[in-house]
Amino acid sequence: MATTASTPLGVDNELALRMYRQMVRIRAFEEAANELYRGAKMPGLTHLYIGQEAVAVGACEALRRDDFITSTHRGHGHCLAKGADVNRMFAELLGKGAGYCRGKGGSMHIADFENGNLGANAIVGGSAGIATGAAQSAKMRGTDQVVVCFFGEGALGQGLVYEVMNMAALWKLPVVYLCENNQYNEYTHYSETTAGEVVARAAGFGIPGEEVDGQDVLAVNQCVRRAVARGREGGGPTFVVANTYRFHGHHVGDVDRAYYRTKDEEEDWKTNRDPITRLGARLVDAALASPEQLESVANEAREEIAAGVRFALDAPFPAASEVTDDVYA
Amino acid sequence: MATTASTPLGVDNELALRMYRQMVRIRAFEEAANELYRGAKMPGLTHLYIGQEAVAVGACEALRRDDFITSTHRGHGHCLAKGADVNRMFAELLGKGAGYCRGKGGSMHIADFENGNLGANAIVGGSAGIATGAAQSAKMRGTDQVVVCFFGEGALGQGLVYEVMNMAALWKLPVVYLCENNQYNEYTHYSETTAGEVVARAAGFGIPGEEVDGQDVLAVNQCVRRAVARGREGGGPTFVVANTYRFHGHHVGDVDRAYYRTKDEEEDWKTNRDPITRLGARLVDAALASPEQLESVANEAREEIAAGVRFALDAPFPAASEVTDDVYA
Amino acid sequence: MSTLETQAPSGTRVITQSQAVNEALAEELRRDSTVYIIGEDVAEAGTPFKVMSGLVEEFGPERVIDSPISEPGITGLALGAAMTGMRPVVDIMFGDFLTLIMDQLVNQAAKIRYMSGGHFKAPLTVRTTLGATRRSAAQHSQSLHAWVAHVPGLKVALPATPADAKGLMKAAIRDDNPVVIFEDKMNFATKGPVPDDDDLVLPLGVADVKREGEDVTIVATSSMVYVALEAADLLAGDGISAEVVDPRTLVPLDRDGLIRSAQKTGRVVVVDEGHQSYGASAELAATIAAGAFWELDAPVQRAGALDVPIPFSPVLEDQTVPTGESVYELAKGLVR
Amino acid sequence: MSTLETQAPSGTRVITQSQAVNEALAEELRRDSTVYIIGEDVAEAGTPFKVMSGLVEEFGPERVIDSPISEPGITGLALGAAMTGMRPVVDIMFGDFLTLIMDQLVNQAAKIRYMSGGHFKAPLTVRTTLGATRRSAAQHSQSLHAWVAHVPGLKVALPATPADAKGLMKAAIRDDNPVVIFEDKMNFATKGPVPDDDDLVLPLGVADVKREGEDVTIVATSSMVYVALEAADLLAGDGISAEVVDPRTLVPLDRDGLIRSAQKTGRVVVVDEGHQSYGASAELAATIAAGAFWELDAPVQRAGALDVPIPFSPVLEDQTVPTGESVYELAKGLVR
Ligand SMILES: Cc1ncc(C[n+]2csc(CCOP(=O)(O)OP(=O)(O)O)c2C)c(N)n1
Ligand SMILES: Cc1ncc(C[n+]2csc(CCOP(=O)(O)OP(=O)(O)O)c2C)c(N)n1
Ligand SMILES: [Mg+2]
Ligand SMILES: [Mg+2]
Repeated sequence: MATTASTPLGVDNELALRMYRQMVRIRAFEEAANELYRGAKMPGLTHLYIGQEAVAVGACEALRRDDFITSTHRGHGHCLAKGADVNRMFAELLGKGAGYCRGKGGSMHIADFENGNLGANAIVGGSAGIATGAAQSAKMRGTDQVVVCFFGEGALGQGLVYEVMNMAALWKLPVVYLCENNQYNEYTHYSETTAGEVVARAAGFGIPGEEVDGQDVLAVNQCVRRAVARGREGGGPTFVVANTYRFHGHHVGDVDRAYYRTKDEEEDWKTNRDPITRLGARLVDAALASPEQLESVANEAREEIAAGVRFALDAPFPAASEVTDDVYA
Repeated sequence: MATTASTPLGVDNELALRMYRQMVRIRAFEEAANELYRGAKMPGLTHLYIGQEAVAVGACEALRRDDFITSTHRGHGHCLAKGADVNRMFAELLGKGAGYCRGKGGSMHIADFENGNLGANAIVGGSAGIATGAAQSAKMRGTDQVVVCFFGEGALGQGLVYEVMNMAALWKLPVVYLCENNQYNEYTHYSETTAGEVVARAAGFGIPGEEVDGQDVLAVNQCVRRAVARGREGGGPTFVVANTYRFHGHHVGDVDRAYYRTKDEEEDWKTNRDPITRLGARLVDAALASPEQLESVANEAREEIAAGVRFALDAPFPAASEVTDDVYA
Repeated sequence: MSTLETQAPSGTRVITQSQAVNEALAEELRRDSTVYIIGEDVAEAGTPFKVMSGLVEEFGPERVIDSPISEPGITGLALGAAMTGMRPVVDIMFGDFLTLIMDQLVNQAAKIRYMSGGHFKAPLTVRTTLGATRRSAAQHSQSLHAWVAHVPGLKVALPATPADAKGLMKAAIRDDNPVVIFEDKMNFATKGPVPDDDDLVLPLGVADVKREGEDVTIVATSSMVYVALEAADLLAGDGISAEVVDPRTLVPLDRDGLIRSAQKTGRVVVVDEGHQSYGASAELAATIAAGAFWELDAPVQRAGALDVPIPFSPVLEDQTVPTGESVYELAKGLVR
Repeated sequence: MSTLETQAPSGTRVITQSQAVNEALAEELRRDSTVYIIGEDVAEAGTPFKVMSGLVEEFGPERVIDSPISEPGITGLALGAAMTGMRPVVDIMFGDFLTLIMDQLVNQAAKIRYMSGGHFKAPLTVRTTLGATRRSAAQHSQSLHAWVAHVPGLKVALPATPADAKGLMKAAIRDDNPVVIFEDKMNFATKGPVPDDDDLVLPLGVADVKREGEDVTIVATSSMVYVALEAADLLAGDGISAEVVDPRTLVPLDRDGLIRSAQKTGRVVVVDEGHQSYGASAELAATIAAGAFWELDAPVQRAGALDVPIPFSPVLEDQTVPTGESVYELAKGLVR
């Protein structure tokens, strides 16, 4: 997984292709999730990651399998990028027994123990403590695991984030605070809720901050790789701000968005800053892939996703009696 | 109260003398409080402000009577500096009906509505919201009141502080966050609990920070005056860090301190950085007061305090039936 | 007064609970310039549930304030404002986020009047939600009103109908104490008649008999009132006459009103959507069991949410909340 | 087993509650390298109450960690550590600061096992205090255990004696779930016999009869056990034999144990230092009133803290907490 400057894109070719495939899988997953909602096949609501794929993929491809992540209400992308299985994810979204959480968690609580995903979280900023504690645990247990804590820029409103940053800095914990600034806290532009410069938020705690183009998966990967290396070597936490955009609504039901953002703005991001199109173009330019090859990656993804949807639709619900299981260990 | 550069100390002579007197009154008050504790005449514990007098006095002398402050568990100095009556304060410390809170609050909850003291607070950082809300209220009500929010450097551990700083900055609220860095969070040096530079803590929220010698009442006054003017004129919040030291224990019962700080360190501060001695020397040097005059200020203060103690000792306890009063308005 | 008809009696309009709350807020914003709203996405979005639609348009962004995602912070700000002359309404989007504001609410707002010996007051309203079955899983489905009711200095209102929602909201805003008002988010679209009265202020502390009966009393809070009425219908089919009593506020609590009904019927089921153990149903049951001890013919039964975090999967979630059927069974078991 | 003697029976030592907790922590730190302590001033200071004196000297600052004043933060950190192989003990200096950690405790720690379908566990102990009468006023005197007990996924222990404090602390640390253990800060110096057993692990969920009796049952938690015993002595003077039952843990709750005693005596007083309304006493009373309905000869009485913020002034504060005398009066009123 080492970065090689001699490769045309500045990263290992295999890695670049893998990141492309991962982004495409996430996109297809989310489109299917939206369809499940619109077809009234998914209980509740869900928050789509479409548009932000480069962040999860760039970051998770900088991690080992035994490294940890914590995720958010917009967590499918993180989960897939960290290695989760499509079938078990869809099953969870539909509340089926075969889901990652046996149907008890749903979209907002997907966790994947085997791949180090400590869980999505429906409390904004709520996983910052868990991430930092996992980093402290790694240090105490003497492993060299690193943790990436994903959160939206809205979480910068939560005091908890600063409390744990302080401790991470004090104790040089191996954690990367990865703020995905997708410009909106629900239906409010972040500039109305966030004073000062986003990237400056960690400096007061002695934590270096770095801003990165969240639509450029290669840049995200490089940036997070540096932060992870720092953490692994005992250098302590890093704050990374990835500027990005959610192409869809805050959640699947948020379809009339004109009152808080313009169609033009949406179109601009979709047309000019789609992370998948961008990497695709670069792969083709660098002759690392042909358009046909990319299309076949997309087809494979669509098939995998379609199979996952079928699996989940066919899977049985948990038995009603399971409701009292798992309250206590 | 305007600052005049032509005066020998750079501030109005009257003001300088008044600040001297106020610091002396606080010192005498606290010494009496300590005696009350040691004589088993005061219920519970209390946290002495001795050593930090220049901060409260310098700051409150930059305020109007109708400006607000919020205070802390170490709050007697703030309360006196904002204009409170000694008798009612001692009465509160002893749980008497004549106290500011009719005996219900005690040392940690003294509040003084008439002089804009919104209350001491026994939750570290707990008053940061109240202070910021009072500032928002001043703005909404169209007054030009300003709020000074006093807190110890330990409160920088509380997430609430950052949440409200963000809002104060966003909405340009007239509040001064005044961090009294007396070096210790209880029995732990602040450097063990506080990453980065203290004064940098507000910059990430777009709030200017300024550090001041908390043992120099003139410097504190100048600094807070600038911050208050900024707030009053609609310029928004300021973060001020006053470096200071508590000469006594964390609370009156904390007498064996060797395990967390040296006698040498204490002696150094007491000998070389006593805010009262310092201002006294400058007043004498500038021929604004003679040593005899200063001594008579001290005597007056001691008399006032002694009378206050007598008042409080003689005052009756509240009737037991008052226990159910004041729960609801 | 039974307010559960959807036909409008004269002098009333049938509107949704959401509209009722909207009207209450608008009317209070109009009549008192110190009233304002602060919360996440309350302005242009009118809250994610659209309860506040139109308010920012009428009252402007200075009085309907979109905040950062800082529940502790906005609660603290509101308290400071309340102590200095304003009457804030804090919107906490989901009742589950009360976890974040407990310090500001409990250690600060609830106690400031008492700790200051009556010198300060905190006329502060916290508007939030309770209730499960929205398939929102464990962090968006809790009913945490029992915590708040346990804290002296706070008042707690749980409106079940549009009229109660309006009348209690207006009362909360005008009250000089911190009041936490819980709306069941499953009921925003529930309709009912609301008196044409822009001064519809309900007294806090008065229970409401939602249906009169003789054989068994069902004490029910918030949307559990509808569950209780459903159970009462089923019981009627068996010739059992059930009285449904809604305390409407947990603090102050109309203990006499509850005990009176229990003394009349001699049999009581308490239904509340909080978790059953150590929940509001325990206080209501204990109060009735002691207060109507000599008149009770059977033990007081309780039905609360199952003592499990609320699961996502519909088949599981549906097990957790009392239903008309389950309450019917409980009540029937008492009457025998 | 009555553990209230201060004479040491053979195989026991008489030590203070504070020493008992210290021993429990030291023993668990010694036997399991994944156990560690985090909190404010826990290391060199050994906590402001000196409960942890000597621990940092033996186990080092890596395992007895002084933290910033960040209650939510340290609880969150501990949870993350617990989920990944450690067994943290979080020290929350005063129970009043639970207000600050409710989100991490309730929305995160309590639910992670359930939400993850059993894939994660959170072996986390929160050690904190309850109790008034230290003249510490409203923000340092609360007994908030009822809140915690209301949350499925959390366990709650309330030791009354040194032996229970030791045995429950060790059980909490070894338990694979989040356990919140409340110590009454007025009892740190209280002495009692503790078995010479470095494997003194009490089962969670087993009530303890602190005194046997026939005529009336006093159910008492935490230091209210001493109040109950005092009342029992006074009652004995009147020829009334009182049984004192200590649930020891609120979750799990030994409902059968409580009901059994109530069935035997037919009269019950519940004493708990939380505020009376919507407090733990309500659950205990409601459980007993329903479970022993047919055997009860009188209504179940409750004695909790007065429903007011705890005042500073001694003359006022002394009104707020049940006393031996006040419980004696209540119990006597039942027996007539
Ligand atoms: C503590 C808390 N407050 C409010 C909410 C409701 N809520 C859910 S998502 C969201 C916006 C989050 O914005 P951001 O962190 O930027 O993430 P994004 O949705 O943009 O990915 C809000 C306010 C919540 N879940 N948790
Ligand atoms: C939220 C909270 N946590 C812990 C405490 C216990 N406590 C009281 S004072 C104090 C230290 C405060 O340090 P600092 O803010 O620097 O103020 P100082 O005592 O130095 O004036 C602590 C930890 C508290 N009162 N509130
Ligand atoms: Mg966002
Ligand atoms: Mg300090």
